[in-house]
Amino acid sequence: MAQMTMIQALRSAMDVMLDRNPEVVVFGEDVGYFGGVFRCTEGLQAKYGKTRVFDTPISEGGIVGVAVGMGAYGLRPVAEIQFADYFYPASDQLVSEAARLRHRSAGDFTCPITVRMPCGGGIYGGQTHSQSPEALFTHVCGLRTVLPSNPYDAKGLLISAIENDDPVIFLEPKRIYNGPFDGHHDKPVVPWSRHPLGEVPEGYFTVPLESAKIFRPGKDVTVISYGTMVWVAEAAANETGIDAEIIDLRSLWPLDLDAMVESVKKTGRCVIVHEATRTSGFGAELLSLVQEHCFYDLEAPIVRVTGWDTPYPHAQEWAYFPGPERLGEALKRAMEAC
Amino acid sequence: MAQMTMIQALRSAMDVMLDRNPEVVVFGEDVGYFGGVFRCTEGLQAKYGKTRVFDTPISEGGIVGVAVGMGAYGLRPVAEIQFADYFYPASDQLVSEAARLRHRSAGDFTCPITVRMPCGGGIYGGQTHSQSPEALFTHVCGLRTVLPSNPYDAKGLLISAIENDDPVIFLEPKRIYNGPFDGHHDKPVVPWSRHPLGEVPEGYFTVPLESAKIFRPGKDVTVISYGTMVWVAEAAANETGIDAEIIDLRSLWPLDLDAMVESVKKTGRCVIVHEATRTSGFGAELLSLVQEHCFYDLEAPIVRVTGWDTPYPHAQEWAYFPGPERLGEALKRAMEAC
Amino acid sequence: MDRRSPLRLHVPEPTGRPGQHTDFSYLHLSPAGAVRRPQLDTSVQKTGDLCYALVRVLDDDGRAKGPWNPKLSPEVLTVGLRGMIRTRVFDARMLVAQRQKKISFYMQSLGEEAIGCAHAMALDPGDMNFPTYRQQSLLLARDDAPMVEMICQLLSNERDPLKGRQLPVMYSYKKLGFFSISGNLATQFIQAVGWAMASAIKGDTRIASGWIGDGSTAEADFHTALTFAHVYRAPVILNVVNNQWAISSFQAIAGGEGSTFAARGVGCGIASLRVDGNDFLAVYAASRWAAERARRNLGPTLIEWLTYRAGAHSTSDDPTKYRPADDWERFPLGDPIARLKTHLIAIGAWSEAQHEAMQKEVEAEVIAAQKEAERFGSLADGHLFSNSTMFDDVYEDVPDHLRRQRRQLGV
Amino acid sequence: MDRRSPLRLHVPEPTGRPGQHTDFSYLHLSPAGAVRRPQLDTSVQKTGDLCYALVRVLDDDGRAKGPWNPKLSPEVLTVGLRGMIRTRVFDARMLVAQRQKKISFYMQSLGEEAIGCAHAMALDPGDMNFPTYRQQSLLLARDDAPMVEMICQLLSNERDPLKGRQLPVMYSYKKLGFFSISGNLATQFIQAVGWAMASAIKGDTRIASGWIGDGSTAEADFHTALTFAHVYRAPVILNVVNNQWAISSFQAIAGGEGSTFAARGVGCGIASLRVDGNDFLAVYAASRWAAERARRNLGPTLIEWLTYRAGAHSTSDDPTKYRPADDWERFPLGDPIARLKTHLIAIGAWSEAQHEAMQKEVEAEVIAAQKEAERFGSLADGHLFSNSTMFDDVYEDVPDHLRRQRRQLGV
Ligand SMILES: Cc1ncc(C[n+]2csc(CCOP(=O)(O)OP(=O)(O)O)c2C)c(N)n1
Ligand SMILES: Cc1ncc(C[n+]2csc(CCOP(=O)(O)OP(=O)(O)O)c2C)c(N)n1
Ligand SMILES: [Mg+2]
Ligand SMILES: [Mg+2]
Repeated sequence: MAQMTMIQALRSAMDVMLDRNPEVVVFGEDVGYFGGVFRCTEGLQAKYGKTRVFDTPISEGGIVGVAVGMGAYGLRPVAEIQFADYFYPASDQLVSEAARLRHRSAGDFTCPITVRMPCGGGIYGGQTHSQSPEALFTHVCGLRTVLPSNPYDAKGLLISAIENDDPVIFLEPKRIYNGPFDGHHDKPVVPWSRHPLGEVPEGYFTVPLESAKIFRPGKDVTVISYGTMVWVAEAAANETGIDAEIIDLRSLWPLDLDAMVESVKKTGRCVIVHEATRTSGFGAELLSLVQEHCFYDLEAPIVRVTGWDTPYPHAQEWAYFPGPERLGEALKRAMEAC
Repeated sequence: MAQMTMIQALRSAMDVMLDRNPEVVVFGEDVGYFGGVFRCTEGLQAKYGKTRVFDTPISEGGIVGVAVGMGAYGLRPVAEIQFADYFYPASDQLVSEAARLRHRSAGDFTCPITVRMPCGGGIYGGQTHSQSPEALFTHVCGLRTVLPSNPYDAKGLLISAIENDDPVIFLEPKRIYNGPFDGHHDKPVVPWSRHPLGEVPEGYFTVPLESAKIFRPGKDVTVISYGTMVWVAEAAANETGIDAEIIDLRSLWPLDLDAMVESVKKTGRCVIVHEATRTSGFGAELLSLVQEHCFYDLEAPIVRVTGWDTPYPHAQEWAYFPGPERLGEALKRAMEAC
Repeated sequence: MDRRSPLRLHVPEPTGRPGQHTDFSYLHLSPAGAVRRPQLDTSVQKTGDLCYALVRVLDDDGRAKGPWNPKLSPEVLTVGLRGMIRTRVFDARMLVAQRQKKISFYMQSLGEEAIGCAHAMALDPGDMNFPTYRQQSLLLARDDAPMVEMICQLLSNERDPLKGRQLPVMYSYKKLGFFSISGNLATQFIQAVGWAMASAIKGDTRIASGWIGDGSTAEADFHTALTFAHVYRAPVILNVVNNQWAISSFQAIAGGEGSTFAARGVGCGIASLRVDGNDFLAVYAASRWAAERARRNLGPTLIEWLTYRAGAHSTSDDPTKYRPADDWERFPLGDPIARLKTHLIAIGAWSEAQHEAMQKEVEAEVIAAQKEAERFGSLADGHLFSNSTMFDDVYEDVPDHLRRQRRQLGV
Repeated sequence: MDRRSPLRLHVPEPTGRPGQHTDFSYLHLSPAGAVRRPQLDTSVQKTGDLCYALVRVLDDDGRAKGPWNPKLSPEVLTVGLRGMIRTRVFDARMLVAQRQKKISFYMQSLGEEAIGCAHAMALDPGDMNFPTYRQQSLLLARDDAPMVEMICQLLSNERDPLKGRQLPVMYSYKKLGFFSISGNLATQFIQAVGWAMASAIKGDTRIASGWIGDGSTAEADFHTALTFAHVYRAPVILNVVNNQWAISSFQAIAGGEGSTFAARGVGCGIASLRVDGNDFLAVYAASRWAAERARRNLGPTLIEWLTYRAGAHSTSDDPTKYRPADDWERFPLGDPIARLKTHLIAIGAWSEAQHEAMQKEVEAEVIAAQKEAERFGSLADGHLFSNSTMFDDVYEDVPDHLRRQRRQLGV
């Protein structure tokens, strides 16, 4: 078993798939010669050649558009959008095309594409390098949305995504590319090289889609989250002493409803956490599902902890980021209510 | 007071504003000479000239992009997207630009634009002429989203939208352009000319944004909805005999939270209805708000009635559309539970 | 003129509106046979003149002229003629069916039949078209045109290969090289480039052909397609069907004023032609030239096909509201079927009688197909695919949440 | 070549990579003074040659030549020189401040100073630029350059006019004709067209000037800007700064191979120039020509400015990873400051001593401004705008839900 950062794990997943499957191609802005602004594809062009790993024009719409055409041909494109904040020019191709192609053609054509994009804040990126647009994807039927929280899952999920015959949006929380981040921005971060979830097999393995993981078992309250926020939730649980059961969704949609429902039925309390803006965020869907499936088990109102409904600020980053303090207060609120 | 269809009411709003305010301009695909595929702008070019009401190239991104530039100059553009299903090429300009301009420039530039788009199904339009993408807009901070259910509100709200200094997404449920539709697609529709809400003043008046309307008072259960669905909800209430209080939100975001909360606190039950696909639909946010603000008043789980998580079908339209039967069952479910 | 005089917004207008005659001199035509045919490996900048000229083969008397004459045998030409007639007859009957409310919506291609027919004949099996809603001729030109199935799609009935999901005319025929049509304009244009790139990545020999209307060139995907096709020298033909109108807006509103759509291609570094789209021989020759370039790794070709949308935009449209009713009769490039017929007669390979017989034969063929298709019902009479199929194909398998929803619908 | 031989994907490469010398012959330069200057009302198709040539005024010896010589007085030229030096000194000091972690991020414009400086001088008060993040010279060329405020923005401190909301360099100065910079590429290009259309609608006399990089021309908004500008003959200048590189990708990946970005304009029906962007006189003359065209209702002009991004893309970038380190020294268009200085000396209007004095003076000016700005703190030392301001300006007023959230944050 090797020790990998999330970047190395993602690169390894693409490496494995480029090697195993001649239909896999990898492309995006700065992805080829240079290896990506986050270096996730470093070395892959040298290894697999310019026609399998290459740079594209700066056109997210074009990147996803050619991916759809390549998918219809029979390739398995893995496209990178440099930052999730820049996916908007591709939204027509994602929503009207990638997500609908199989259905509208009654299976005549399919779209087995994977679109990777770094998301989330915590790097002083300001409003155009910090967004978490997952809710927009989860509203689009036909898309799968995946978001890992650690190197092991990142590799296993990315391989599953590439092998999946549906279009998959693969969001990568860039704040934890190099190590888990618990929200204490004033403390040093433990690198993945010293973390058990940085242990990643070098070869092929998968983590199945639609399967959540009990990130931390507990009995007091269920915390439903994903990505960077599971680490923040863990810190909040430890710091408040509240025995929270933290669910790492991993696949946002379609999701593992049973894991959520089972846990809430057990704890009777639920806190939902994400970094994205609150209104119509994915937390609203999660809250709705819990309400619909666990109404009679709930001992307290479900609480959402989220980013504010403002653009992600540059300077006031930590006032925006839902850190362990805000989360800890929410846990206490969920425990006090009855 | 004149009797107007929703189309006439919308046209009248633009007419009034073109007349009152020299900064108002109206444009979009087929909007100028022809007057729009739904004829909402018929006659306006002849009246106000080609530089105030004009046709544009088929480029939704360009339409919203020039609107943002015009807004920055000081005009009040009213742009039409021919069908809401076609807004995706404009999403970067709407999300990254229109919604953020005031905030990112700290008020140096503003974006007082109104973007009209017909939405919703019920006209056998298939998957690309039937969509209700309101949830996507409500997730974007900085945008206002408005959706009227009748000619009177349509005119009053559109005037408010044009006068508002924020970017407003103005969704028009095309199924009720010519008359209210209660979901009984096999029965003839009453035209607006024979309906009290088709009575619309000819001149200037406004319906304020962020104000919901009690569409039908009741005491058994609160139905929260908007657009076509308030008519379906009314039919369901009448047909089941359940005394539902129907709230017509009118402004989706920012919204009139008090109206919702007050009603649910009174009835203790809540059904949320929209035509859009279910997952991460705006209903999820509404449900979350009610849960957060009325948890201890709820006597039964909040129920969502929505379109399915599939593309809007052409032939199986009425199996997709959440009609009075499906809604009636939901009302019963909400009443039975305890 | 004072440099401080007030600015003005220019809003282009067509040269004809209802009650007037359109002045077609804006088209800038070249005489038949007059435009040169460059080498396949021509430098792109050298096609600069071609994008303002007009490649034509057939003259007004039906004679084939000049370097673009593809010299097709009368047999091949007759096949092409049949394809065009089949397209026209099919359209006419489906329009009637729509008026009879058997089908919910229709879009005809009247006047544009040569483009798809000759292009389909110039491609090879395995090549893939990425069409718009007005290229039914790509299918109907074929001997194996799946006419019954196509009509089932139009009827949205229980044999609709698209299971009632799509509006009429939004066909999908992978095996016939016809990509699934999207209701969202222009999206297929960049997908065609992606498909062609994939073919090149795999060292395949198949090429792609993308289609777009004049109006839709304003969309982003037109630009991304040109950019990606140029950068990667993708083996793709980029077809712009300039039928002068979008819905109610004239091609000048899409940017055609004082320029051409072929010029867009040259501007992006792509060899480009402007071709008489109502001239079967010119369409065949130009399509072949572009296909050969693609197959020899010489890169993409953009072709602007000059034609006229003779009918309404769709059955929801009334063109008399925004343009002269007699435009098509006065359109200088004429009727593609009449022109090929005149040519065949001029070379002694065809007669009025044969033409009439073919017309009758095709009419019988279409009527028979329609009859067969109508056996399986229609949207109007409720013989549809079952409601439960709505939940299929959203994903490869039906996920839990869709199973739950299907159950809730009770199907 | 067999037409059935396998297809290949072409992936363009730069002519130099680390360890090599870039072969700059791909640039296709014209000698100074050699390119004609058309009438302002030239027909667009007639600028076809200009979009492959290169407008230059200054020759290698610093002499001004040919029809594009704007014949500016030495006084005006000295103002331009000062603007360029101010931009360069400002950049250099801010880069140091970034390395000292006083500011979080920076983007320099080294090598590109002539473009914004000369362009700003060619515009009139009231005109509006829609810049990218690399046009600080548009501001710094001005006598009234708001340098202290700009540095406060960079420091994200409590006097940052953007209240800490934006990354450094994303200035907004309506009163100085400088539109709010977006982090999303290309969006401003179509907005510039919209602003210009608005000015024309109102019968105003002010024009707009839009800015975009070579790499970003691949984005949709480049195309929509060209289309709308052409259709409505908008009074706008469309500037493409071709500095040869996006981040790590060469201009050929954006479609520059075998073509030019100026050619895109002609293809869309827009009069277009390709101009030496490191030649202050050429930049001034071409900007003036385009501005005059716009003001006289003659429509938009696209200008491709040929230059070289001499520094890193941003402080997050390391260009030695993907291109030769000595490219800028070898770049055939040289250094814009050195070239204007040589010219001024050649015409006897300047001396080494004067130059050195100006350099020192400007350095003192920037140091003083920085000192003043640093009094108000920085992101690093936490002297920020208060957290509560985060909730302002999302809407005109603060709606209920944001009041609730602000309360929840406890501010
Ligand atoms: C993205 C998008 N915007 C608008 C429409 C509505 N629409 C359908 S066809 C059409 C006109 C297209 O004109 P053109 O491209 O010239 O094609 P033609 O119909 O002439 O073949 C329009 C505006 C659409 N389908 N998709
Ligand atoms: C929509 C979008 N996609 C990608 C990026 C990331 N990005 C920022 S700058 C840049 C390169 C732009 O190159 P160019 O347009 O040539 O401008 P230059 O930096 O050379 O001035 C990229 C890819 C972005 N900011 N926005
Ligand atoms: Mg057309
Ligand atoms: Mg560049």
